[in-house]
Amino acid sequence: MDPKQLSQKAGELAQKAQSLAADLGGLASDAATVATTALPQPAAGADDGQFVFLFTVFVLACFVGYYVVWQVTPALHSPLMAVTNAISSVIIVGALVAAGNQAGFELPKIFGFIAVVLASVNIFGGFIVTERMLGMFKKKTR
Amino acid sequence: MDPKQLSQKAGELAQKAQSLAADLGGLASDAATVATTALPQPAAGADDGQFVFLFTVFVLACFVGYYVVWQVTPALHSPLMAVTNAISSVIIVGALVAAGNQAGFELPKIFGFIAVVLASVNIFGGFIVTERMLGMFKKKTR
Amino acid sequence: MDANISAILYLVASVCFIMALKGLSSPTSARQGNMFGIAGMVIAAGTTLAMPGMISFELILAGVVIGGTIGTIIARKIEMTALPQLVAAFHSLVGLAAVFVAAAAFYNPEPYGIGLPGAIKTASLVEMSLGLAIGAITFTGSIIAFGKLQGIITGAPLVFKGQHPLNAALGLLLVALVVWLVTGQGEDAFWLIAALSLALGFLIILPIGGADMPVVISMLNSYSGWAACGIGFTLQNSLLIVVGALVGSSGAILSYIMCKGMNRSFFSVILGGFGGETAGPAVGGGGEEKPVKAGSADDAAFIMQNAASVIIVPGYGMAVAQAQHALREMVDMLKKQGVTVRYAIHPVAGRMPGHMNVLLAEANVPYDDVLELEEINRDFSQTDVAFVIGANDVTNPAAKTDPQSAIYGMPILDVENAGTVLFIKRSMATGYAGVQNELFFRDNTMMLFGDAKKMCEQVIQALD
Amino acid sequence: MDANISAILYLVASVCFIMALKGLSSPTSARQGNMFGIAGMVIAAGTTLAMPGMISFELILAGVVIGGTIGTIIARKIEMTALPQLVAAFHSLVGLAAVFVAAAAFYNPEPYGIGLPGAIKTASLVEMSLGLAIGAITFTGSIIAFGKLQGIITGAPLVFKGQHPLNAALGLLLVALVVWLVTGQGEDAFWLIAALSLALGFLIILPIGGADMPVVISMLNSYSGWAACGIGFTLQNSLLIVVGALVGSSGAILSYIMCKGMNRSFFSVILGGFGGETAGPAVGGGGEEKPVKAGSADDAAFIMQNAASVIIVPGYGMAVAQAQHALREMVDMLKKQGVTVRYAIHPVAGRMPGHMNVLLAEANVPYDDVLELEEINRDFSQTDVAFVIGANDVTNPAAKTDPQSAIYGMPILDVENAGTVLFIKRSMATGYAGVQNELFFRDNTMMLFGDAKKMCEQVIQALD
Ligand SMILES: NC(=O)c1ccc[n+]([C@@H]2O[C@H](COP(=O)([O-])OP(=O)(O)OC[C@H]3O[C@@H](n4cnc5c(N)ncnc54)[C@H](OP(=O)(O)O)[C@@H]3O)[C@@H](O)[C@H]2O)c1
Ligand SMILES: NC(=O)c1ccc[n+]([C@@H]2O[C@H](COP(=O)([O-])OP(=O)(O)OC[C@H]3O[C@@H](n4cnc5c(N)ncnc54)[C@H](OP(=O)(O)O)[C@@H]3O)[C@@H](O)[C@H]2O)c1
Repeated sequence: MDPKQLSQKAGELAQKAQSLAADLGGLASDAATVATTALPQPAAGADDGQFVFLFTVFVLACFVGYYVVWQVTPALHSPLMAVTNAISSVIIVGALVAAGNQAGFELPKIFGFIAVVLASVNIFGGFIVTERMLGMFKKKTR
Repeated sequence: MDPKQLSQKAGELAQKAQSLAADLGGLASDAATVATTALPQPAAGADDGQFVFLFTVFVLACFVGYYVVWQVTPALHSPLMAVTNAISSVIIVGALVAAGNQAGFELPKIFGFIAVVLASVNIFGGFIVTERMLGMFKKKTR
Repeated sequence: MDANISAILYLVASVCFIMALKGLSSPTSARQGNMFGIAGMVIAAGTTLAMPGMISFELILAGVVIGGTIGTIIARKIEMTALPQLVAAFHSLVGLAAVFVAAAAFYNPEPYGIGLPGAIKTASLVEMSLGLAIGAITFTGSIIAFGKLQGIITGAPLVFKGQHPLNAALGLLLVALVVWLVTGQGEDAFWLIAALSLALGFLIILPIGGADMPVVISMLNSYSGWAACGIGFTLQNSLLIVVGALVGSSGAILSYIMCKGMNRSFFSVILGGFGGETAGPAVGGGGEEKPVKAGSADDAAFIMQNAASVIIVPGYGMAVAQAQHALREMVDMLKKQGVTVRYAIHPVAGRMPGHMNVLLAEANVPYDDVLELEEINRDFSQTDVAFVIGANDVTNPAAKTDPQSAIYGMPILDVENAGTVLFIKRSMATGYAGVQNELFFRDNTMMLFGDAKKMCEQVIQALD
Repeated sequence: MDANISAILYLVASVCFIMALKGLSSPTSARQGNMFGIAGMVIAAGTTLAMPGMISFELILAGVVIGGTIGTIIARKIEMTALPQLVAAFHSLVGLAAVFVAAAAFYNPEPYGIGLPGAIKTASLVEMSLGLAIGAITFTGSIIAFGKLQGIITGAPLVFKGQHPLNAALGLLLVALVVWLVTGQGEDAFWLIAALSLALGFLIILPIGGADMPVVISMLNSYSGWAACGIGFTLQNSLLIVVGALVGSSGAILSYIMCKGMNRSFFSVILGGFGGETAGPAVGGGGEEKPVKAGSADDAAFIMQNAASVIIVPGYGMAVAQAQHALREMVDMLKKQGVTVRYAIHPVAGRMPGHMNVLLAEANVPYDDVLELEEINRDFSQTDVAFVIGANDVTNPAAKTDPQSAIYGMPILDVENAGTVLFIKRSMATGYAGVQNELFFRDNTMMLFGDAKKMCEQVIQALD
C-alpha cells in the first residue's frame, strides 16, 4: 500500500467515522425523543394500571346500575326491557370498526357489515317500540 | 507523516471507528429497549388519558353519591352528617404521606403530624359518635 | 379524532344511557329518558365513525339503512300484545351481532388493538370466546323463547332424561374448546365454540316452560350485559363497561323481581320442567265436580251498576283476548254511572313484567288509575266488586293457605275480600302454575265463562 | 406495596365508604354501615402506610394516638343535645387538617409526585390553593358556626353595611393571590391565601343567623367534598375522588332538603341577615293583646287521659330543655292508660336534619312510633290531641295562608286539624323565623307556659 493510497483510505475512514458519529448523534436524539414522548404502549405495567382503573369504573357502574334500575317504577318494566335491549346494541361500536377499517370486501368486513345490520335493527326497533309504549302512558285528564 | 505513522493512525482510526460502531450498536439496542419497554411516563398524552379515566370515575361517583344519599331515611340525617364528617377525613391519607415520608423533623413533616392529629380526632370522634347515635335507634319491642 | 376527545364523548354517551334508565323512574320523565338513550347511541356511533382508522363508510351506511328500515317497520307494525315475543326476537339479534363482532375481531384483530391474526393476546382471546359463547347461546335461546311465546313451538317444557348431565357435559366441552382456542389460535376451535354454543342455547331453553320465558330473556339480557363489560375490558373502553353494567344489573334485577313475584328460586326456573299447562286451555283440573255459580254478562252488568266501587284485576287472558280496549270502554260506562273503578296489577300478571300496564296504557287508561299490589291490596275489603279478567294464579289464595301448593308463598291480590268476585275465563282450566283455584267455588264468586273481549262487549251492551 | 395492589385496596376502601352511606337507608342496617365506614378508613390508612416511600412511623403513631384519644373522649362524653355544635366543631378540624396537608405538599411536593419545591406543576398548584382556601374557609366558618350553636357568639346575624361588596372584593383578591402563587411559586403568596381565606370564613358566616348554621355546615361539608375530588385529580387517586363525590353530594342534598323544608332559597340563606330572633325568648311579637287560653299541667293530663289518640310534635324547645326523657315517660304512662300515641317529625324541626329523631331515639322511643310529615300529616284530623312541645314555626298555618309571611310556602304539620292543640313553650315569643303563630289564639288551643322538661314532669305527676 503506498502512502497516497493509505492517506486516501485514512481520509475515507475518517469520513466514515464522521458520518458514523453523525448517525450516532441522530440516533441518540431519536432515542431521546422516543424515550420522552413514549406513548402509553401496551406494556405490562401500563396495562395493569389501566385494568385497575377500568375495574374501578366497572364497580362504580354496577352501583349506578343497581340504583337506577331499582328506581324504575314497576309499571314501566316492559319499556325497561325494550330499552335495555336497544342500549345493549352499543356493540355496534365494535361492528363499525370491523366494517369501516379496511377498504375492499374481506371476510371480517362482511362480518362487520352483518353485525351492523343486526345491531341497527335492534337500535331502531328498540328505541321506536319503547317510544311507542311510553307514548301510550297518559295521566288522568280532569 | 511517514507511512508507518500513517498506518498506525489509520489503525487507530479504524479501531475508533469500530468502537464507535459498537457504541452505536449498543445505543441502538438501548433505544430499542427504551422504545419497547417505555414506562407510562408523565408525558402530556399519557396524563390526559389518565385525566379522562379519573373524570369517568368522578362522574360515576357523583351518580352513586346522588342515589345513595337520597336513599338515606330522613330519620338518620343526623348520623349522615356525622359519618360524612368522619369519612371526609380520608385526607389523612395525604397527611400520612407528609408525616412518614422523611426521617427528621422538618417543617413539612411537622405539618403532616398536625394534620394527622386533627384528622384522627375527626375519624375517631366521628365514627364513635355515629355509632352512639345509631345504637340508640331501636325497634318497638312487642 | 384525538383519543381523549373520543374518550370524553364515550363518557357523555355513558351518562346519556344512565339518564335513559333514570327517566323510567316515572311515566312523566320516561319519554325524555328515551331521547337521552337515542342521543347516547348517536354519540357513541358518531364517535366511533370519527376515529382515525375508519376509511370506508359505504358498507356501514348500507348496513344502517337496511337494519334501520327493518327495525323501524317492525317496531311500528307490531301489536302491543306481542311485546314479549318482540323483545325475545330483538334479543336474539343482539346475540347474533355479538357473534359476528367476535368473528370480525378474530380474523382482523389489529383495529381493535388486541394483537395480530393468529397471535391474539390470551386475555383477549378468553374474553372474545366468552362473548362469542354468550352471544351464540343468547341467539338460539332467544329464538326458542320467541317461538314459545309466539306459539310456534309448544310452550310445554320439552324434558327428556339425562338432560342436565348432557348440558353439563357440553358445558365442560365448551371450556375445553376455549382452552384449545387460546393455545392454538385456530379457526376450527373458534367455529366449534360457536356451533356448540348455538346447540347449548337450544338445549338449555327448550326444557323451560313458555311462561317462564320472560325470566329467561331477562337472564340472557343480563348475561349479554356482563359479556359487554368483558369486551369493554379487552378494548379498554369504559363506555362498554358502563353500558354492560347497566344492562347486566337491569336483567338481573328484573329476573329477581319476577322470581320473587312467583316465589320461585332462580334455579328452579333455569332447571326447567315447570309450567306444562300453559298452551291453550288445559284439560281442567280435577275440581269440576264441585258446584260453581256461573253467570251471564247481564248479571255482571247488574252487579257492577249497583256497586259503589269496583277493582279490575287483569291477567294473561286479557292479553290473549286483546280485551283491553273493550275493558276500558266498559269501565268508562261504569264511571259515567258513578262507580269508582280502579285497576290492580300484580307484579307477574301476564307474561312479562309490566305487561298489563302497557296494555292498559295502550287502551288509554290513565296510569294514575292503575295501582300496584302494595298500593291497593288492602282496599279489596272495602270494595264491592273485584272484576278478574283473564287472571288466575295471581288471585289464588292457595298461595297463602296451602303449603303443598306450587305457588305457596307467592304474594297474591286479595280479591277474595271483595263483596263479589267476578271471574272472566273460558273454562275451569288452571292458570300457568297448574294449580286449581278454590275461589271459583266460593259463594261470593260468579264465573263468567267466555272469551274476555267478547264478554266485555256483552257487558257493555247490557250496561247500555 | 405494588402500585396496583394499593389501587385495588383503595377501590375496596371506596366501596366500603359507599356501603357506609348505603347502610343509612334504614335503621336496621345503619350500624353495619358504620362498620363498613370504619373498615374503609382502616384499609385506606393501612394501604397508605404500606406504600414504598414511607419510612418513619413514630410521628404518625403519636399523631393517631393523640388525636384518637381526644376524639374518643369527646365523642363519648358529648350530650346528644349538643350534636349540631359537635358536628360543626369536628368539621372545623377537617378544614384545618386540609390546610396543613396543603402546606406539607407545598413545602415537600416530591412524595406526592406533583413536582419539586419551588417548581410545582401549575395544575397541582391551582388545585392545592383551592384545597387550601376551602379548607381555611371551612375552618373559621365552622368555628363561627360552632360558636353560634353553642351560644358563645350571638346567634343573631351580624350585619354591617357594605358587607357583600367587601366579601366580593376579598374573593377577587383571593383569585389574584392564586395567580400570583402559580406564577411565582412563593411562600408569601401561599400564606397570604391562607390568611385571607381564614378571614373570609369569618366574614361569610358571621352575618348568617344561628338557626341557619346547619345549612352552612352542610354547604361547607359539600365544598370540602369537592375539594377532596380536586386533590384526587392531582394525586391521580380515585379513592379521594369517590369519597369527595360522596361527601360533596351528601352536603349538597342535605342543604337542598333543609332549604326546601324551610321554603327558602339557598342564596337567601348564604346572603344572611335572617333569623335575628333566635337567641333566647325574644321580646314577644305584637300579638299579646289578643286573649290566650293558658292551662296547667293538670288540665293537660286530664285532656290527654281522656283522648283516644295523641300525636306529639317535638321541636327545638325540646332539645333546649332536654325534655326527651321526661316526654317519653309521660308517653309511656299515657300508653299504659290505653291512649294511642305517636310522634310527628317535621323535616326541619330542631336545629339540624334528623335532630328530633336522634333525641327521641336517645330517650328509647322506638323508631316505628316516629313518623315523617308525609306519613302522618293526614292523620291529625282524626286525632284528639296534638301535643306540641317546643315547636313553633313547623306548626304555623301562616305558611299556608299568609303570602306575606316569611315562612309562606314552607310545608307544615297540620296540628290545627286535631281536636285540641296543647303548646308547651316558655312565653308568647316567636320561633326561629320570627313569625307570630296565630294558632296560639285559637279556641281549641291551650298554652302550657313553662320549661318543656318541667312541664312534662308535672304532667307525669298529674297522670299518676
Ligand atoms: N308477568 C311475568 O313477568 C311472568 C313471568 C314468568 C311467569 N309468569 C307467570 O304467569 C302467571 C301470570 O298469572 P295470570 O293470573 O296473569 O295468568 P294465569 O294464571 O296464567 O291465568 C290466565 C288465565 O286466563 C285465562 N284465559 C286465557 N285466554 C283467555 C281468553 N282469550 N279469554 C279469557 N280468559 C282467558 C285462562 O283460563 P282459561 O283457559 O279457562 O280461559 C287462564 O286461567 C303466573 O303464574 C306467573 O308466575 C309471569
Ligand atoms: N332542623 C334544621 O335542619 C333546621 C335548619 C335550619 C333552620 N331551621 C329552622 O329552625 C326552625 C325549627 O322549627 P321548630 O318549630 O323546631 O323551632 P322554632 O320554631 O324555633 O320554635 C322553638 C320554640 O321552642 C320554644 N322553646 C325554646 N326553649 C324552650 C324550653 N326550654 N322549653 C320550652 N319551650 C322552649 C321557643 O318558644 P319560647 O321562647 O316561648 O319558649 C320557640 O318558640 C324552623 O324555622 C326551621 O326553618 C331548622
